[in-house]
Amino acid sequence: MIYEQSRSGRQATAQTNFEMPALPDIPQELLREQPAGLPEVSEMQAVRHYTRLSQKNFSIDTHFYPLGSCTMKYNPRACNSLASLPGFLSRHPLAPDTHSQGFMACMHELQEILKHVTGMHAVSLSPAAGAQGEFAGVAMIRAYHDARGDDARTEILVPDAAHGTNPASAVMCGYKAREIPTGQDGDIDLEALKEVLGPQTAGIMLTNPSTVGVFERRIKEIAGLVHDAGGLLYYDGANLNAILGKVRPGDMGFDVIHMNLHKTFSTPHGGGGPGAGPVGVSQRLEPYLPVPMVDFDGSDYVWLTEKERSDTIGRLSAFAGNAGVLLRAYVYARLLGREGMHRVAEFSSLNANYLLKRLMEAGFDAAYPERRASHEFILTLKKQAKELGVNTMDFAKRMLDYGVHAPTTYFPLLVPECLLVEPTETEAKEDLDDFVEIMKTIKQEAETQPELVKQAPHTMPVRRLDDVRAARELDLAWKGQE
Amino acid sequence: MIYEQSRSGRQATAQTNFEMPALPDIPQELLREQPAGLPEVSEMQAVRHYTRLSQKNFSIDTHFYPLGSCTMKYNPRACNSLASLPGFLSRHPLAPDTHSQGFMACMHELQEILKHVTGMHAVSLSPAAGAQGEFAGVAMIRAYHDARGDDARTEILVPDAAHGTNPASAVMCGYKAREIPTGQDGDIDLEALKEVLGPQTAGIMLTNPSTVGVFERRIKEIAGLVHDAGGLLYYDGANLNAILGKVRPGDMGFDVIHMNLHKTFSTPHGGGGPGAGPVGVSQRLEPYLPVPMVDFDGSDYVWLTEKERSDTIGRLSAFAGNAGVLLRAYVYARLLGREGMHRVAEFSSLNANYLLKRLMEAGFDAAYPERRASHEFILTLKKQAKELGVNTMDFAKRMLDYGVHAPTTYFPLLVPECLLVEPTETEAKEDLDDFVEIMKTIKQEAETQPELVKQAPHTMPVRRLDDVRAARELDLAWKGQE
Amino acid sequence: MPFIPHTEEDIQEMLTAIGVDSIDALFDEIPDELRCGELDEIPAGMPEMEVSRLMQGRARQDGQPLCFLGAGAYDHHIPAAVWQLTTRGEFYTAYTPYQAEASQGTLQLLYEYQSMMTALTGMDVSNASLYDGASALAEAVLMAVRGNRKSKSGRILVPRTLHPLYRRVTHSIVRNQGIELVEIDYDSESGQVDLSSLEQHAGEDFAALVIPQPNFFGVLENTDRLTDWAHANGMLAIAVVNPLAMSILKPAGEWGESGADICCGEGQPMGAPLASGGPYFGFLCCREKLVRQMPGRIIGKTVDLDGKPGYALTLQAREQHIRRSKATSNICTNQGLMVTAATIHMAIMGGEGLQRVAAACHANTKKLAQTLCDLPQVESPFTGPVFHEQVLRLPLAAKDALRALAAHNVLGGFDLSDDYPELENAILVCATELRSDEEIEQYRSKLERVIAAQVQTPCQLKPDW
Amino acid sequence: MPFIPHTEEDIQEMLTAIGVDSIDALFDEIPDELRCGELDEIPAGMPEMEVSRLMQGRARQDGQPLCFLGAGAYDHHIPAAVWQLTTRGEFYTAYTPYQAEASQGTLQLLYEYQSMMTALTGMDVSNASLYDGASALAEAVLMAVRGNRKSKSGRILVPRTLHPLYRRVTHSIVRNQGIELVEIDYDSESGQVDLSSLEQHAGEDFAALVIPQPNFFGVLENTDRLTDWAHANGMLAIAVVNPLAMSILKPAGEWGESGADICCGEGQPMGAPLASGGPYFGFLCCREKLVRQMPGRIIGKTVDLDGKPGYALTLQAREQHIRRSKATSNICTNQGLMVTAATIHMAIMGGEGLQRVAAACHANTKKLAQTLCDLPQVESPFTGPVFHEQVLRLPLAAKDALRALAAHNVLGGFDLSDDYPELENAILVCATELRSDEEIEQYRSKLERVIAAQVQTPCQLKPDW
Ligand SMILES: Cc1ncc(COP(=O)(O)O)c(C=O)c1O
Ligand SMILES: Cc1ncc(COP(=O)(O)O)c(C=O)c1O
Repeated sequence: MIYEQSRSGRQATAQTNFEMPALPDIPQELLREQPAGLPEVSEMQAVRHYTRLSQKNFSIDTHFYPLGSCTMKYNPRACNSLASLPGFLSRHPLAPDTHSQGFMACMHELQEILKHVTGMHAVSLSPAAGAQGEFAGVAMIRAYHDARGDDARTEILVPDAAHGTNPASAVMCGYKAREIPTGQDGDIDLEALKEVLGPQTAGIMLTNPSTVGVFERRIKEIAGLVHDAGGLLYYDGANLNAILGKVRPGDMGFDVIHMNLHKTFSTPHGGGGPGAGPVGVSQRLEPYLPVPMVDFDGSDYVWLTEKERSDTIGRLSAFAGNAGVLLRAYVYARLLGREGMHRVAEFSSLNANYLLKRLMEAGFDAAYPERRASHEFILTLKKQAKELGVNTMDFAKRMLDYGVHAPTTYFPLLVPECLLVEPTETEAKEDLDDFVEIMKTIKQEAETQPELVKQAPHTMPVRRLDDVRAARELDLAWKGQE
Repeated sequence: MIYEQSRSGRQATAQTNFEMPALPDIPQELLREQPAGLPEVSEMQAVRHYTRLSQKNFSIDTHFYPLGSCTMKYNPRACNSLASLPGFLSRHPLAPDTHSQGFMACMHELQEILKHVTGMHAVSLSPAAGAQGEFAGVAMIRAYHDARGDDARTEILVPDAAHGTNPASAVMCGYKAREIPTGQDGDIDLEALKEVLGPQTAGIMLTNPSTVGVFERRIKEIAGLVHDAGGLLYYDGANLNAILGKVRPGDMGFDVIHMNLHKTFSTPHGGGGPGAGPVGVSQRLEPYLPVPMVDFDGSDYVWLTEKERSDTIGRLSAFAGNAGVLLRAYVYARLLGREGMHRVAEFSSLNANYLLKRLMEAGFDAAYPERRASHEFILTLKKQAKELGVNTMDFAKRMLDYGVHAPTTYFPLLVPECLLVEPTETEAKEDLDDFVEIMKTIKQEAETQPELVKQAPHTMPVRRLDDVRAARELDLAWKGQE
Repeated sequence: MPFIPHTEEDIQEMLTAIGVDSIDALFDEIPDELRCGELDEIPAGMPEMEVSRLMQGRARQDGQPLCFLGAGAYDHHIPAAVWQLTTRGEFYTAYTPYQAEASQGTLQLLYEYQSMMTALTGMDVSNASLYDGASALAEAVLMAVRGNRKSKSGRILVPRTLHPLYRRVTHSIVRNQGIELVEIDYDSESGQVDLSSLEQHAGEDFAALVIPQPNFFGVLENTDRLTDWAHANGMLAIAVVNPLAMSILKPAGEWGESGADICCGEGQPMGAPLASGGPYFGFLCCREKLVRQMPGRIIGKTVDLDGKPGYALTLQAREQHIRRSKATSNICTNQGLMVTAATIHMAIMGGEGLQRVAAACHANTKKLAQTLCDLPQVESPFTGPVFHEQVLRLPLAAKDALRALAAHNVLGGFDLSDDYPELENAILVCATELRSDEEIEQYRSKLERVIAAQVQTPCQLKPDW
Repeated sequence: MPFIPHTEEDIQEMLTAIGVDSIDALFDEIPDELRCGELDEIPAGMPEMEVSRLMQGRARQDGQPLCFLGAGAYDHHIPAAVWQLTTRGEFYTAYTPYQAEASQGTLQLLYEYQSMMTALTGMDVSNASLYDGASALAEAVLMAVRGNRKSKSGRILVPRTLHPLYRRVTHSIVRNQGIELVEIDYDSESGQVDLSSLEQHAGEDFAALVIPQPNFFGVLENTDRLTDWAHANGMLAIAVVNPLAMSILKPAGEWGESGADICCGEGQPMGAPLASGGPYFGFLCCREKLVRQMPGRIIGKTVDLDGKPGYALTLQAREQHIRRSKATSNICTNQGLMVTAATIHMAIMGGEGLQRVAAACHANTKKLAQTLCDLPQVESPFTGPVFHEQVLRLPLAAKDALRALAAHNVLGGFDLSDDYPELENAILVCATELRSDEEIEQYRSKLERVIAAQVQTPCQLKPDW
């Protein structure tokens, strides 16, 4: 803890080696009495502390990280350095257009690239992450219905396998979220869908390939059904990596899509963010896109704001969203180009299908053994849990000991004891082969020394943590030396 | 090993995603047949490999590193970022003066600062490290004698405690290095010195405080004796940290000095370099300074080269030395300013004397118990080695297990079983106290479980390495999978 | 193939293992008519060297004008150490810390962040970030509506002294849930919330009162009084604060008799570069009793099997991945890396260091305002004390003045005339600790010229320079 | 107190523990008359924010002219990953790896570097770096004098096609040991070593012949023939090569019948930015039989107590810290961090990647030379094949032309007239892979104007622009 190194009066004075001006004109009752209780450390102590702390993390730069639905692929270092050029870092968000053409050119071109690669009619870059993109998308669906006076639509449909943000975003927009079941084969249960569709249906939120890792084959039929019922189709783009340059959501019939640039466009996840969740729309939703957007008027790039776009659902952050993330995505898109984008889907699918095949050969059960994997797939360790008493969480924790970040566990909820595995296209075959060996080893350990696995991890900075205590005896901030 | 991840045909193609032009005009017999056998890896593999490799190092940013004579103090991060501004990184070394005034201003001011802080008459920045500074210094001594036709001087005197570079540099300049003994109290044996001084004496190389960690009290007397014999005095500035802003080598009577900017001016050591070893001289050696140097002609900064300075000992590197290191030192000097420089000596001495005192209380033997420590001090573990069979190397290796880099061991050679400890001014008292506790613990372990210490380290990426085998069965380059 | 490590041999072996002939066969479940073509509209890939050239040109193109513009994004010095550490791969390329044991670096850092934010704001708990300051306010509003059990109206009192963009964002986000923002005017003399407009709503049903400190005019509100008024009228008090200002001002947790209930704001001044407006981060703190209403990640300290301290995501039952449609918010990915930078920034600066910076900003802004007010017909319309921004009224249209200054490479401030037409030719200026005396003088002399040009030859107003 | 963590309380406790009253008392062994004063000539300290402003201004001041200048330092693309990794604290702030077990990161990396350099040069062994290319040649010369037991003369044959600065540096370093560099002329047609001048020394006692590839004129030498000639005459062959050129050219280890004996050069093209000339690094490789004559650090692979592979400094008996006055050199600190960058650079580029870059440099330089030679009276005096530099002769004084180009923000090349007056108005130009067609055209059009101005109004030659 940095606070444990704090000593009263210590300071990193290379930063503040100047006189403290007085504040004579601020009334005393508005001032604080004591400096805030921040740590008092030297610059070196801070550097040493956070350097060492960082070493306690798994990350793409240090470990294979096949976290399903998260697309943890290599984050090119050029994206970081080019988005961090002094000219970009020092640009004030409210700088006039005369001092913004370079930045705006990047944004406009990114809008165009995203439009083409998704097959949508228009794109706004402003949502700060996937969930905010979802919010924007559903809000646009609502604005569309409202504009037509079609205001009895109260429900958004979401598959039971959907990511939690989907129903939560629907609710943020004032809708009820209604679940529809997934069929045995991983596709949506079409009969169930037909039953719930009706005049109360505002739309449906789908991921395709779905979060169970397979391509929804009857997507055109679904689109027809929903549209016929007067609803719109929302595409959760978290899994775009699986189809980039191969199939376009616009061509599948979707009306609105968000993209997780921190997944498909490989901007870093930063230990929790920031991301970027641009939204693309079909023609009929275009008026409602969130502002600001960038337009090109033939000679200059110009901002489109509430003024120019009166039907917009509005503004979702004070300025233009996570600009630095968007710049990173833009650099990535230019590095890859169209050929590179095709290859993303190809090689992420190759890696996933290869890994699935090898794991099945090694005796693991696929949740959907008859299906092609997309860029990810689900294993179910039901058998192991039942026969050996070693569950998915145990497997996951043991993987850490072998230097691999665990895949996503217990999501989607409908598959018991599941592991959602997404190797991504940037991992080499050797790493996949190593992963198979590790899974085999853990399986063997589970058979012969189950306690070893159930007590895992053993080599991390901490052993398994007491989550119950964390929630029950809340300790959310340093309160001083105990 | 990066080579173990290599696969034929693999490439980090974001770098080389362009056509390979033909080379029709280069005769076949001058071309190579195969691409060089470098590793063939993806960019991510390289990033992951070198990130993980780095984590196997101790460093200032991660560990207390009290390596005596090396001044391992905090390397301010601002020095790195400001020396790496695009304008500095892209400047060609042969750019004309019209495109160099910003850089040259920094160099000129650094020359001035170094002049004032050492009390010398003039400074040249070009030597690339301490040893090259020594070479330059001794070469200037030689040039001085030669210019006066005083060419029978064949010897450079060096104390037996001197750093190895001192005698080696003397030899590089065509001199014989003659050792003079250190007295019981750590000062030079003055009688012995008198005996060896004579018409063959070209000069003497001293460090003050000396490498045994104490201030040579009779320096003025020594200077008088050497000068009277017609010799010159060389100051090895490796220990300048101890006296920065307190005493100046110029005032002590030295004719020439080199400074290790990678020590006293806190430029990083980079796992072995680069450093910078500027030289300062008294008036009589001024004509011989190595080129290039920067001068200010009243309106512009200009380079001084062989042309302007015909008596120079010449050029030591193709361009102007380690410019980027010099920029870092310049930034450091401006951050500290004169007050900051005074404090360097004060607090490095405070830390050293405190640590020495506490270790003596803990039962360790100082090599020079009657003397003040300078910024470093020597312990001798003679007693422990004899009584417990646990030697200095064992202590050093065991320290690694406790997360502290070992002090310098077995240097200087004249003190048996010695540890040369230099805490530097940037370490907090707590870290010194921790160090004392660690030393106590190891002492106790040595008494009760000596094997534990003799087998140390136990927690590093490797256990103790077989140095004999390394030298006997030379394996100096990857020869392919065994 | 940029970033794809597969050799021809690998590909063949993998296809054989899968049992297909070609990579294309892996897409055989996708109906043919859906397959897209070559995407010719997307440019061809470029090597890093060429993209670098392109981006360097773009970055240079925008110049680096002298910045006296604040309005929610501030030009502060960031210690060099901050981003050199933040971009270390282990922070930069990690995911959200779902596997706690393999993410103690991020988790401990976030716990430290929470500790620092509660220290700075005087609140009990902090979450681990939201998207930005404006959306954090929207979440605070939703939280207040859920948390104020006494209020049924879904109405919130929002002063016009709050940043206009924050008002718009909050409206965009909360309106679909039927929440209404009711505006209160400001006192045209002091530039603070107009207490009489406020008093008109006494006794009405509002879930919360929003209290900005400093307000959008840079003016300091009488936060004690506003907080107590809110509480007396059954409302929660939502503080929207500048975290740097908090280093010298009374923390929100100590406002009035019992302190604000929720405190949120824009984290940018803590280590985030201006960077075109993002990524920044929103912070959100509250009283312990409201913690279960909080949106976003929260990190708790706990122990491992050996009783050793460790850190983990906690209270996840508030979040969408557990509670789905009943979650406190839809937020998932937040702004972790910005929080990493902020934590390191705050650790290096310390409480007193931040005070020095805050005081320097204050002094510079005072100096700037005084210097400019020495020009003819430039005046400061408000009397309330300010932090580091100040409203000035000019003798020409704000738009024209700012455009002319920009042509001189000076960002002269924020044009208030769209949002506050009643203030006439008013701009909001800011001089952070980075602005030197010479730069302030540069602004003065350029503004002087702009004013002179305006007075003499009004036709030249449309700048053709 | 910048970078000093001591609190007042710490200081008092420490002084008490030591048993002195004041910090000043710690200097009581230093004679009073030696104590210096306040050092008023040194400027006062400045906060990081102000030093940043100062340095940003200085860096901007020098512009970023368009670079067609090589002459030993080349403007190459460096993958962004290289320096982001190299400046990680664990590499950047470590010392020389004296404690092997706590330095396996640096040690393994250096071993990898040695492996890559031997692969690139075709030599048996490599050290872990010297200061720069020029001083590496000086060390190679000293090594050859020690290593060539048959030669007693201490004389070295050095062609005039070798970089003039390298000749000067080598002279400065070796002359004090009585070593003599004897120059051989070049063939005025081909721009290569003049074989007849060489032949004049056949049978004489020289320790070594220095063979540059490419040579300073950018021209490729007939390295097979030169190497064989050296060996036939009892000399060692010292190759001085550009490591990027080595990626496409026959490696020094394969020159002639038995290969060069020592191969050295400037490592800058492998990941080091131009940066005003340093830090770069010198590399030095040799035949196994000469390894004990090598200066500098060498890393060896070995095993630990468990038989696990590990890396350590080896053959330290060559070095000053062990052998003192009998060491192979005085070098101690080398250029480790630059080697770190180079290793990562080479790993990312790969052998084929480097070939592409080298070939692109070659093609660009050919294009540049052809484009410029289309201008009236611009011609290329040498016929020998070049790598990525070429000599051009201009119709005006090289100095004037280059000064005029610089005023147009173009670094037009290296002025050869001081070192090779016989070449008259000659310059050495270079176009690396970074130079685009537009930039080449920019050079052409500016040179065209410079030439035209010269021809029409010779009085304008001294540029007042
Ligand atoms: C399927 C799916 N949808 C939506 C999201 C939400 O995206 P974000 O975390 O960027 O808000 C995610 C990622 O977490 C996801 O995996
Ligand atoms: C006392 C002393 N002199 C000289 C040197 C040589 O300096 P460098 O390593 O920079 O060549 C050193 C450092 O290694 C040293 O400690």
